[in-house]
Amino acid sequence: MPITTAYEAKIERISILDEKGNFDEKLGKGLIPDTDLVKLYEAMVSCRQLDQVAFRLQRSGRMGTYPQNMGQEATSLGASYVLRKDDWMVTCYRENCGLFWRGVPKEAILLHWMGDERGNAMPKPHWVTPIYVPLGTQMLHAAGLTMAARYKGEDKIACTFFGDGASSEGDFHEACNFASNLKIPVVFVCQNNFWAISTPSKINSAAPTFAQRGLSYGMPCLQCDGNDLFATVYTMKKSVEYTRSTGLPCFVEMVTYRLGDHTTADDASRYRDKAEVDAWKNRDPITRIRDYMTARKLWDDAKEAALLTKVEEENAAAVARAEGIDAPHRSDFFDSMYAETPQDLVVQRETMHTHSLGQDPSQLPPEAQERARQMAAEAAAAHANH
Amino acid sequence: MPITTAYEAKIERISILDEKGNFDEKLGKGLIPDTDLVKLYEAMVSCRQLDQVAFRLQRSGRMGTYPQNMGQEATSLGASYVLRKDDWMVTCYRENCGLFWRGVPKEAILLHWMGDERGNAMPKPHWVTPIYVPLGTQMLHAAGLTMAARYKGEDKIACTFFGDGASSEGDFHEACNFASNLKIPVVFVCQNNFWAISTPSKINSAAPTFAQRGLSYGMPCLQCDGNDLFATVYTMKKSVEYTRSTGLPCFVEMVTYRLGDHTTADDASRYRDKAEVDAWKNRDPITRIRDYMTARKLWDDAKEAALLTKVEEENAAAVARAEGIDAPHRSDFFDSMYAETPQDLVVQRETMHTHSLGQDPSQLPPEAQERARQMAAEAAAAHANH
Amino acid sequence: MANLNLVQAINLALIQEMEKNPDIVLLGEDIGVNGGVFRVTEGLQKRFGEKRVFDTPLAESGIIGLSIGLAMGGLHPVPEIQFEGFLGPAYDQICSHAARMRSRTRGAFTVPMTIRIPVGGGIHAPELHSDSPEAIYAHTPGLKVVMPSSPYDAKGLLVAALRDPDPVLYFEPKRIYRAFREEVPEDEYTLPIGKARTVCEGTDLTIVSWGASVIQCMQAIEKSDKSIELIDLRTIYPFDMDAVAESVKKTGRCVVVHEAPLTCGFGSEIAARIMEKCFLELEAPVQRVAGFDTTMPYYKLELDYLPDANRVTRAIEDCLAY
Amino acid sequence: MANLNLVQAINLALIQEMEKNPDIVLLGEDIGVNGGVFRVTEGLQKRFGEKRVFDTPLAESGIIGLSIGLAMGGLHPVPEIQFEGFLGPAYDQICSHAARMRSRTRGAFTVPMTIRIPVGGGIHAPELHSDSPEAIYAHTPGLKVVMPSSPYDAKGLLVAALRDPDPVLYFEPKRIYRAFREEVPEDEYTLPIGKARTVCEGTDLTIVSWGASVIQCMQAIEKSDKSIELIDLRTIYPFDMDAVAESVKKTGRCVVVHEAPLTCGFGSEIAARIMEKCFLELEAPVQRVAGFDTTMPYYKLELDYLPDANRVTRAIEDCLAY
Ligand SMILES: Cc1ncc(C[n+]2csc(CCOP(=O)(O)OP(=O)(O)O)c2C)c(N)n1
Ligand SMILES: Cc1ncc(C[n+]2csc(CCOP(=O)(O)OP(=O)(O)O)c2C)c(N)n1
Ligand SMILES: [Mg+2]
Ligand SMILES: [Mg+2]
Repeated sequence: MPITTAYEAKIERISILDEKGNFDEKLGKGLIPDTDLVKLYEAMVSCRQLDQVAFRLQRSGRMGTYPQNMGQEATSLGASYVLRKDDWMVTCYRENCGLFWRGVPKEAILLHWMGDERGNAMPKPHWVTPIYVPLGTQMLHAAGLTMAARYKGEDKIACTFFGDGASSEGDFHEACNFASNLKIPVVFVCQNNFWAISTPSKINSAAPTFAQRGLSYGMPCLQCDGNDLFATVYTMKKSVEYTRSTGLPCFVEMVTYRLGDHTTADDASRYRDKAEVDAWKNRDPITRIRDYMTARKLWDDAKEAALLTKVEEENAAAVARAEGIDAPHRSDFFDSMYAETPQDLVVQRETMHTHSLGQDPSQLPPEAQERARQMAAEAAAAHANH
Repeated sequence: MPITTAYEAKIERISILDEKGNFDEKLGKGLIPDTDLVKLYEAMVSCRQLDQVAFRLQRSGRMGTYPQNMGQEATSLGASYVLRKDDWMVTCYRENCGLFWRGVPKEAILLHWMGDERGNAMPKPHWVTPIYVPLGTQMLHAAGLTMAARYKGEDKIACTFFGDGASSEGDFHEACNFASNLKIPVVFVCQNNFWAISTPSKINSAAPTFAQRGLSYGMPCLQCDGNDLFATVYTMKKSVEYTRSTGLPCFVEMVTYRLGDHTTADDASRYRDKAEVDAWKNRDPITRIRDYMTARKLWDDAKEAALLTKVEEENAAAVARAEGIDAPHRSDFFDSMYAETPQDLVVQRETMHTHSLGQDPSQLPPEAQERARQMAAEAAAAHANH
Repeated sequence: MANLNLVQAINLALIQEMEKNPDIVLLGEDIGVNGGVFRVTEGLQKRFGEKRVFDTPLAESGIIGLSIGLAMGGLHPVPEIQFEGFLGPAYDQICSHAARMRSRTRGAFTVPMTIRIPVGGGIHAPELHSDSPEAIYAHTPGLKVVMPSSPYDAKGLLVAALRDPDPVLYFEPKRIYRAFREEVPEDEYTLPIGKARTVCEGTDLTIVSWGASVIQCMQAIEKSDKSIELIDLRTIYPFDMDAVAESVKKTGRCVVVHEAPLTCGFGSEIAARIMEKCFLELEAPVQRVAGFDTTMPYYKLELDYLPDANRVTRAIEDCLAY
Repeated sequence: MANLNLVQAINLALIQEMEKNPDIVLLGEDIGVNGGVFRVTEGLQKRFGEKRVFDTPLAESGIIGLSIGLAMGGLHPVPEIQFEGFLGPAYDQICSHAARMRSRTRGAFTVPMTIRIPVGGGIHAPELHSDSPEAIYAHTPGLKVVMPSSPYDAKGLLVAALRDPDPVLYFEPKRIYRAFREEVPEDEYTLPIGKARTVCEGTDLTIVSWGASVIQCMQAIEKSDKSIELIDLRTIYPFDMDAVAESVKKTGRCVVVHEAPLTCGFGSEIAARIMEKCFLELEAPVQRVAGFDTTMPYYKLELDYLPDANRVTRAIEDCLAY
């Protein structure tokens, strides 16, 4: 038999509650209890509202660049809902909804985008890593964190999120390959929102799916409608089950869409058609669940109004907490460089307002030392006013 | 339909002349004309003999570390035979047989391993790149070279070779992804010889094949018996045809085996079983063709003896040419840093034997300048004797 | 002659050189339809077509690796790395390949390529968007490293880079992308790579700087009543040590200013060379005003990290008081 | 007490610390059954099992990225990068992540990790197997960089690294892996990271060096009739400037010796600091004996590239003649 089959593969796509409101009973029935569904819905609404708040903060100069999550809430939320709270969730920067579900404080995320590292000092019990700006790098850390947990006898798994764009980075390949070959239980979730800033997803992959990125490593791969919370939950259940029971990684593509600009620094109208965006607005993960709940009498306008009031208050409080924190002291960035600050850094910190770096102050004549002290005092006063 | 098929794939494996001598007439008939077959055989034997010569050179201190090609001659040779002579062939370091077939002078390869950059100054008409020691990095250059050719209206394609180990590098992923998405006609050939130094190929991929690495990018993928010259030629014909006609990349795995140590610095008996090696010795690409030719009366012992004499002479002549070249002058490495050597480098070159780097010689007292000149003369004399 | 900011000057240089040289191609993340996240390549895809100006997959090693191949194949690629913080993934292709190709092949293959990279702090950007890695590349033989500090220089240096037969890292200080405009000739001109500019002359002290820091130095000089000479290196490698040495031999004192961390920053090389070349003329140790030896902080504290006119002034005083 | 070479001393340190600390795991290319291409990890997989000593796929960024995760997860990984030339692909994970994790999370996550890397030239190796990139990492805040020059130091410094709460690059000069043996105590000892060693005392001139170059310096000193003090830095960052300054204040003259290229090599930082700290005591400019600003040549010419005792001698003479 000179031509034989060396390998065959098939990837399935999961959809349960589609954009027209069709609900697949077979897969969807009992998948999410009604009480949970309401809470999940509320979480999505809250996350969406925070996007708007953040947008306004940025526009009024109270926050730096911010990436909105709008339209993608069901992806990370579905994963977060399915994962155990002590599984690692290792994300990028557009997974707020899933992080908040785990209990990550909103002000932590806000602080990050307000240019304050203290937003990254995530308390460990949430088993999340801080926001990663450099793309594609976090999946390897997810693999390492999980391997460390297994080494210590814990049965944790990890779920790591990354975009269609990020899946082009070499580190993506290395992470999947390490997890597969070293047998590390990680669920890799590619959040395909069709764009990487202005770059359409076909420039990041000409293949029919992103799900097939996992075939390279022999992983089981699934694709799902990422705007369908039921589908993301179903797909994550299957995937988490597989990974927890075998100790092996698997691969998921969630197909979704970024309804907003890439970040507040971006203007998406430069590169994509309104028609495309409008079409996707009709596939919004939030309205889809609201319609479903309304039809099933789980939800009504009064509840919606009450919810909006509540999330506005909650989010305003989170902003207040983020903005209420004392400014970091001006030499704060010296203090977490090493467990023990090297002597040279201590000198740099202590003389940062009085001398130039190479200067050994004791070499200066007394008048110069005095002038240096004066300048430092003036600078401190100026800083206090700025 | 909540569960639909998002993607399906199948990879075929090609084998024509198997290790038992079975020959598939359907695929193999007329594939390689007899006159070519004889020449190809001779090329493999010559390459194998050079391996032995190089090994001895290294052991006697006349050459540095050298990677033998033994057992893998049919992979690059099959590719080289099929490619047009003006297609790019962008290889790693274990593809001598294919390079020599294109006309790359043997002394160029020898010089490289003798620690002499002049071995890399490959004349462009061979459309090959120099040996690449850093793994995984050359595939991107292959893509760029091909894109440049297309930009200039040439219909070249490229074929790039890399090992099972190298396919784990991030750059491998980026090269395949760029070629696929930017539509660059490159045939990617993974030469799976089961080992990356001491690391078995399963640590570099737990998947059933390396061929499926290409599925990630939606490329057509083929696997073949890499020790079967007919199969490598057949597989390359299909692949080159596809790539040249569509302008798109495709992916090939050639399954072969490294019969020797990784390099002359390695001792493979530390990490692999003799039984495994012996089994593969029975699948040797050279004996397979010899047996086939003998059965078909294309070859006999007298021809074999004559060939051995001829290649010994030829290879000895190549060694003589490599060793006969003048030693590079001692400051040779300054001269190809930039098209125009910066002034500071000129000074470094001119004072390399007379002064310390930071020294502005004119600052020194005349006696010191004189002493520096003397020391330089002594050093030059010492060098001449070493 | 037009009144242009730095972004416009670069854009103009690209247009004019691309019109002259059909072998120049631009590639990178979001440089096409979007014109780059800083709009430096705005309008170029429309003007020159998708074959000459194209978006790539999101992978920096890929961008540089592909560009190396393009250059080896006879083109002059101009890859953009979106922010200097994302040079990291491309480090290997730049330093192990682009930088070495000519020398390892003794000239058989060369890599004429201009890598464009926004660099430095001061724009309230997210993490890894505010660094200054020029010393890393200055320490890598085979590369040239350029950093303009004004629109006029930006155009002249970029045109020179686009005609250079070797790989050039062209760092664009994002803090001054739009900070000011100046007259930039429409007509062709180049500024030689490797030559510094004396911004202003003086006799008491020399300041050596490059990129956006030059602006902070000018502010400090304005406030000072001393006679200070300011040298803008323009090129980090090969650097114009003759200009620096000549000035310091005259003034006897020197302050070097840059954003990158102090230790092993390019200021250390300048200081070491000044000692070597001007030992007998030096009246005080060279003072360095640089980023501290810490990670560049997130933006709440970036102004406390970056050298500013105050810190330059302190260094001037320290140096003169010595 | 045993008479060990550098390879054996490292091997011993690994064994002893792994026995004490179950959180230490070793990973890298070919470090398991094969014991590493230099046999540094010989026997360790057999001794500690495949869970603690394992081979990885061939991908350096992956090795470091995985190790970062392991460290964040509470282990102390010891990744090996097979040769310093292959640090390139791992540059981003080292400099953008390992180095920044503690500071960007204000201590919530830390990366206790010891990266072992054979370094430097002189063994007739192929291309990219003979470089000296220590300055690159010294310029990256958040890392520690160590380079022993003898078996005794190797053990003491490695044990310190394995107990350090921050990422340490531990460079192993391959030229002296087996060049000589010395007495290495079986008993536990550490050498503090950040402290230099005065190899020999002298009054005429100070030599500062590290790694394999220390040996060339000792040869030069032996041949010299001057009274020369030799300081082996041992740690490149944080470096022991106090020891250097104290010595140079005494001798008034200094030569720095390293294999890496001159420009922006770590020698430039040492020179700049000496000027800052010892300006009034200096009698001659600090001389640097370093690799030239070229790509490290293939091995036929490597001895012409690398600093040797002759070049050190010339620098001593130049410096004393000044
Ligand atoms: C390594 C790296 N390169 C470039 C960037 C700049 N950048 C930020 S977001 C982005 C696009 C990301 O696209 P994708 O991964 O699809 O995620 P999305 O923003 O769509 O959620 C780019 C190029 C970066 N942050 N990191
Ligand atoms: C980037 C890089 N990492 C590590 C090495 C060291 N090294 C040289 S060959 C080799 C194994 C290569 O295996 P494979 O790619 O399968 O090729 P083979 O030697 O089997 O032909 C390794 C790890 C290298 N040359 N380059
Ligand atoms: Mg995206
Ligand atoms: Mg192999």
